[in-house]
Amino acid sequence: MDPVILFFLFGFVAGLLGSDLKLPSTLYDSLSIFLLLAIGLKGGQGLATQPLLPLLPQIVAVVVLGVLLTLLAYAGLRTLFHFDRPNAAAMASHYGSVSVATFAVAAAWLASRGLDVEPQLAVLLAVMEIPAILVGIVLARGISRDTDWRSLGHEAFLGKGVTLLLGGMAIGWAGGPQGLQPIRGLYFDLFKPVLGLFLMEMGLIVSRQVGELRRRGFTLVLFGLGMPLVSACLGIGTGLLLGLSPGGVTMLATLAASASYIAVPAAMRIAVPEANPAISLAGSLGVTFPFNILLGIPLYHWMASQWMKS
Amino acid sequence: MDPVILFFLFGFVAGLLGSDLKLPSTLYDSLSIFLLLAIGLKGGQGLATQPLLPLLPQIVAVVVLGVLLTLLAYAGLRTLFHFDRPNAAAMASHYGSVSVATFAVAAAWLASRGLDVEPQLAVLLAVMEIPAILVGIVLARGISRDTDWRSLGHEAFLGKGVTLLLGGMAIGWAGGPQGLQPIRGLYFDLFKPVLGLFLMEMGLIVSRQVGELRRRGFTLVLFGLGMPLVSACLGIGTGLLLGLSPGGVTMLATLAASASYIAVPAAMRIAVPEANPAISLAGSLGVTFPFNILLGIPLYHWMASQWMKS
Amino acid sequence: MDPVILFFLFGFVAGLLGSDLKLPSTLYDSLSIFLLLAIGLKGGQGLATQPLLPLLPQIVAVVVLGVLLTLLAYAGLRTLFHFDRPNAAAMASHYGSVSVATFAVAAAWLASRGLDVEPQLAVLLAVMEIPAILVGIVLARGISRDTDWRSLGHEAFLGKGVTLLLGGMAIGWAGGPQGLQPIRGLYFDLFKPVLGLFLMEMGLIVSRQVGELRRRGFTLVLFGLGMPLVSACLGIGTGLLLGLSPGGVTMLATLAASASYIAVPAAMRIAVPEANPAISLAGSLGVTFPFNILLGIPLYHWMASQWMKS
Amino acid sequence: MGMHTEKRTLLTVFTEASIEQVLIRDMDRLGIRGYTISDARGKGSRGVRDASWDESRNIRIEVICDRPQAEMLLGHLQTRYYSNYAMVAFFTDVEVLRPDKF
Amino acid sequence: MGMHTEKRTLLTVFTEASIEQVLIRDMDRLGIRGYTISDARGKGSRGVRDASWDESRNIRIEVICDRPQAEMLLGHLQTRYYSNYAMVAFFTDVEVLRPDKF
Amino acid sequence: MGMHTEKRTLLTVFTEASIEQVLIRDMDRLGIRGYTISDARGKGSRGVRDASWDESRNIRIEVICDRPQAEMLLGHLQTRYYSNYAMVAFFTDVEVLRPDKF
Ligand SMILES: Nc1ncnc2c1ncn2[C@@H]1O[C@H](COP(=O)(O)O)[C@@H](O)[C@H]1O
Ligand SMILES: Nc1ncnc2c1ncn2[C@@H]1O[C@H](COP(=O)(O)O)[C@@H](O)[C@H]1O
Ligand SMILES: Nc1ncnc2c1ncn2[C@@H]1O[C@H](COP(=O)(O)O)[C@@H](O)[C@H]1O
Ligand code: NA
Ligand code: NA
Ligand code: NA
Repeated sequence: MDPVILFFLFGFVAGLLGSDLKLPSTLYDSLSIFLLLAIGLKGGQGLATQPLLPLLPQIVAVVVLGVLLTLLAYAGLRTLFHFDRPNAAAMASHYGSVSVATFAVAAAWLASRGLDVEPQLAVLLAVMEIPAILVGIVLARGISRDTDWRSLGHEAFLGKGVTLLLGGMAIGWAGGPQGLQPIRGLYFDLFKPVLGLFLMEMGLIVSRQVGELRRRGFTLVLFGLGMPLVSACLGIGTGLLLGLSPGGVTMLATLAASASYIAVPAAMRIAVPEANPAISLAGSLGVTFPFNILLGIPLYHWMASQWMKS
Repeated sequence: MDPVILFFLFGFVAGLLGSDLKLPSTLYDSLSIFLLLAIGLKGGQGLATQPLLPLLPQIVAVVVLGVLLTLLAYAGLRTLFHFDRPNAAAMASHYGSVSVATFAVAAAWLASRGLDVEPQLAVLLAVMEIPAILVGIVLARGISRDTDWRSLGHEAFLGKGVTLLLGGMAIGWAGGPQGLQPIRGLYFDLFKPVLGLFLMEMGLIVSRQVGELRRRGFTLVLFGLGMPLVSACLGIGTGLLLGLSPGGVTMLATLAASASYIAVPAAMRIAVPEANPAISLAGSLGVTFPFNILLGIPLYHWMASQWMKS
Repeated sequence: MDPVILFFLFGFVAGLLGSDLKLPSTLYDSLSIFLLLAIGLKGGQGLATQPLLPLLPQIVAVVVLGVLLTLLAYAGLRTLFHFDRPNAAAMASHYGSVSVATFAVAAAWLASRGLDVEPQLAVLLAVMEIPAILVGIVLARGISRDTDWRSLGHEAFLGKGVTLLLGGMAIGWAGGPQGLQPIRGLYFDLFKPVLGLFLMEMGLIVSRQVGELRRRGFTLVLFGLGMPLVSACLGIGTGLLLGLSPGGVTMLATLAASASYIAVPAAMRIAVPEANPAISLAGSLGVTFPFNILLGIPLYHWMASQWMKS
Repeated sequence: MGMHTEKRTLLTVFTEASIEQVLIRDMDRLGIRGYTISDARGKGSRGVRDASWDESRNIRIEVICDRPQAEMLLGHLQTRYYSNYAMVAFFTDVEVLRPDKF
Repeated sequence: MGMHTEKRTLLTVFTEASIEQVLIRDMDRLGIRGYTISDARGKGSRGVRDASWDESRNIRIEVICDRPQAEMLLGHLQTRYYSNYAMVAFFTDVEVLRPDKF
Repeated sequence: MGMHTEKRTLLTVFTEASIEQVLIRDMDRLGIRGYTISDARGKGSRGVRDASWDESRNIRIEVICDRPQAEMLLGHLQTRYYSNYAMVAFFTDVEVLRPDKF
């Protein structure tokens, strides 16, 4: 098993056993800044060696995908799981968006199998963070007058995550593979061990979701496992439509299947206050995130390969 | 002189001169998390290549050693140094336990001399943190009804230090030398420079003990130098009995001679509130730690070699 | 363009756009500790291979240079820009002192062009932090009785920056190139990527100066661009007088042209409370720092080459 | 006889860190001239908030002003935030030296 | 006439960070329904505690409740912790809006 | 009847972190026996101080003592620091248990 997954499991078990282990919150913040920058840099340096124009249709495609996933999740939560409107909207928003940690694990998984991923997947990662937030808000409250669109737009486009991804990409693109040479030692070579440390803390955080899960268990587990499977299929479909490589299709499936646990919760807490944040987090962090990194990624890769063969 | 020792001396001198230098406490915490994980990983990857059963008698032996050292220190403090019961118990507990920073310096010292250490020494390090705490509490208050054993057991077994050591070891063991390859760049290659930074802060902390030392000087210095010498002899004896390599014997002697300054103070502050924490820390940090890393380690190695020859 | 400059520009633009991006303040502190130590280590290891005596006249020369620059800046601010006495003194003190980040960027710039810099420039960097502070205080309040010289001396000589530079140098000098081998991986090889992260935060901080700049604009911009040009000439002159190499002359010019934004503001806030800190920071951070790292360094190098040829 | 001071009201609010920016904007809009914010953790009717990660961080907001303004601000918080966010607020009587500032 | 508020007591405790978990357990056991904790440093009869490392960190604990409960909690702290730990505690009168919460 | 407590004054100061050491030295010199300090951010007449870097960090200082000493300390702060530093200070009445400590 990949050592970064072992770090996750270790954090999870330590959390369940009630260990005092705890990363300083500043360290966690710093690690996530590093990972976002590194992903951006890697994507950007790849983009530097190819024309940018073909990116446009891909961006449009994943925006549509993000909107679709959010609507689908909302419909499912309302009709099959009888969620009330605000909670369904908030939860749907999480599943329509993406998880950077899941992206990072998939990148490590694909790399260790020698599977290339198109550099623009990092762009698509950044793009896919956003539409679900806006759709989620509209679902929760309709298009009302007193929605503070300015601050929501700010939250969506200038949030820390998107800024760092895009900034890293800009630096990587401007520097190119040659220019980044002197900084590879940190941002590329140490990516995996840093990801391990980050996942250890993720394991601790996930372990804290178990209580909530026990309370609402069945519903959340069912949705948290079912939704990513549906999303992955749509992701694979989109990837094939865009003519991505096997690695690229797997990655897009993983992105579609992943659920946000940083940007979206922060935005929903402000925009849809009536939604209980504990529910969406228990789903996205407590079920979907571990499922994706432990079983989902290999599964999506297998599904992608099957489809590509046929 | 090893550069990590130079970092320690620099921090110590800067502290004595009253410099404003101060590591952010979060950085200090982060560095110690890193060191504990790295020590665990290294030990675990070593264990992956050998059978685990022979470990059992070694674990039993060091538990006995830890109990013995605590009792010995207690007896000495009560009879020779006329400490009162709580302070003697608390102090004894520090000296019966171990110091991770001292272990790290010894590991660096032995490695730079090409001396191998059995990987299980990292296991023994984790094991030896615990018995002294429990013995110290019993010494302080007998086995009374209102001791909160649950929270003490928690403190002892699920404290941050032990969790990280054992977790790192589990990851290292599950991954093996091959699996850890992609994360070596951080946890193995950068161990020494990170240890340097950590020791710089240790130097600053040690310099703050000087005031307390001046107040109680003689007693603390005498005990802080004498006890590790006694402990090292018992450590060497145990090491020979267990048939360890020269590096392993030196390391076990160093462990025995080292005194805790993280896990034990935290546990004693809660379990033996009447003990003055300033006294034990001045001894373990102000005298024993610098003695061990500057002179003790080479001395114990020399003693071990002499004994092994004869 | 050097990737570290790209990091700076990214931070600056993100700040201007009002992004939520923000480095945890502990991370910023940690990065600056790392950079100061690394600069010191590098300088110190260089000094280990040469006699120390010739350093003395160089130290005296840069002390004189620092005093001169402060007086010159003060005279200019009083007569040409009509600053009141405390503000002129505080501002002059910033420009008579030096900026470590600018030094680091210049070091990276020169290294990537294969230009050697004498190791003692790190010593001169530490030395030049100090005289401007003392001169600034005397300019602001004359030599009065109630100046708390003790705490100012402390601030100047035992401040975090100077301590780390000198400490790093001592370690580097004692260890020598050979002894530092095991810690190169962090302090030397990762210097540039860490500098990038640091400059990203600098960009964010600089972007916050824009408001103040807009308010007092013209004056500050004029002085913030003019003063470094004058200082660089004096720096080049001093460098030639001391017989430094082309790299060394460029570096000394850069040091002279750079303005402090850490040590001096802290000292001035206490010693010259009537001065408005926003003004000096807007000048040194908002104008001079970006000018130096974007245009100044290449310009000073070109000027130095011209002069050395003639 | 002592210093001349005047009475003001200190409004203290314990709430979720996630709405810090929103509350700052509200206070600016409501004409609050000064406030102080610090980090906290705690427990209340909405469970334990132990600051172990972003979602469970608390803040403490303190505003010194005259009583009517304090009541106005608290009224606003009550209508907008009390039902959906972890939030506790209370008044304390304090004495200030430069009453024109508050 | 203003808002309708009720009087409660705020108990503030400055003490060593090392016993945070112990005190939380005590408060839970004593039926305290809410508290807020933040980090601090300081000086008192037990010397300077400058938060430079774990052993010298302080915390501030704040509990709003009715007077009898505040006195009960302080009484407990006094018997259990006053003699062996750096600890200072005091009461302040405060006004709350939702008295049933405290 | 309740616990026996005595009245004291709590002086709270919000000010710039850059003068923490200076103020500590002042308090020591003025015979203040105890104080507590914590980190803060805020806004006041000198603008927003958001703790985003050293220059914009605030602190909160709290001192419990008798009224005359509190007024003496505040008087000192007023003459020395009020005009040049971001600073706000106020008194609160508090009740303490061990009056000899303060
Ligand atoms: N009785 C109390 N005393 C002090 N702080 C409280 C109290 N109740 C709640 N808090 C704080 O206010 C936050 C929100 O409270 P609640 O809305 O009751 O969950 C908690 O996380 C605590 O930090
Ligand atoms: N007079 C005081 N005013 C404010 N805080 C105090 C005072 N005395 C003590 N403290 C705080 O309470 C802690 C413990 O006090 P002590 O038990 O007196 O050492 C100190 O570290 C300070 O943080
Ligand atoms: N009305 C107020 N209520 C609470 N805190 C305030 C108030 N005014 C100012 N402050 C705090 O005191 C600091 C200095 O205030 P000032 O000197 O007015 O800039 C600010 O940065 C705030 O942290
Ligand atoms: Na998704
Ligand atoms: Na020991
Ligand atoms: Na200069």
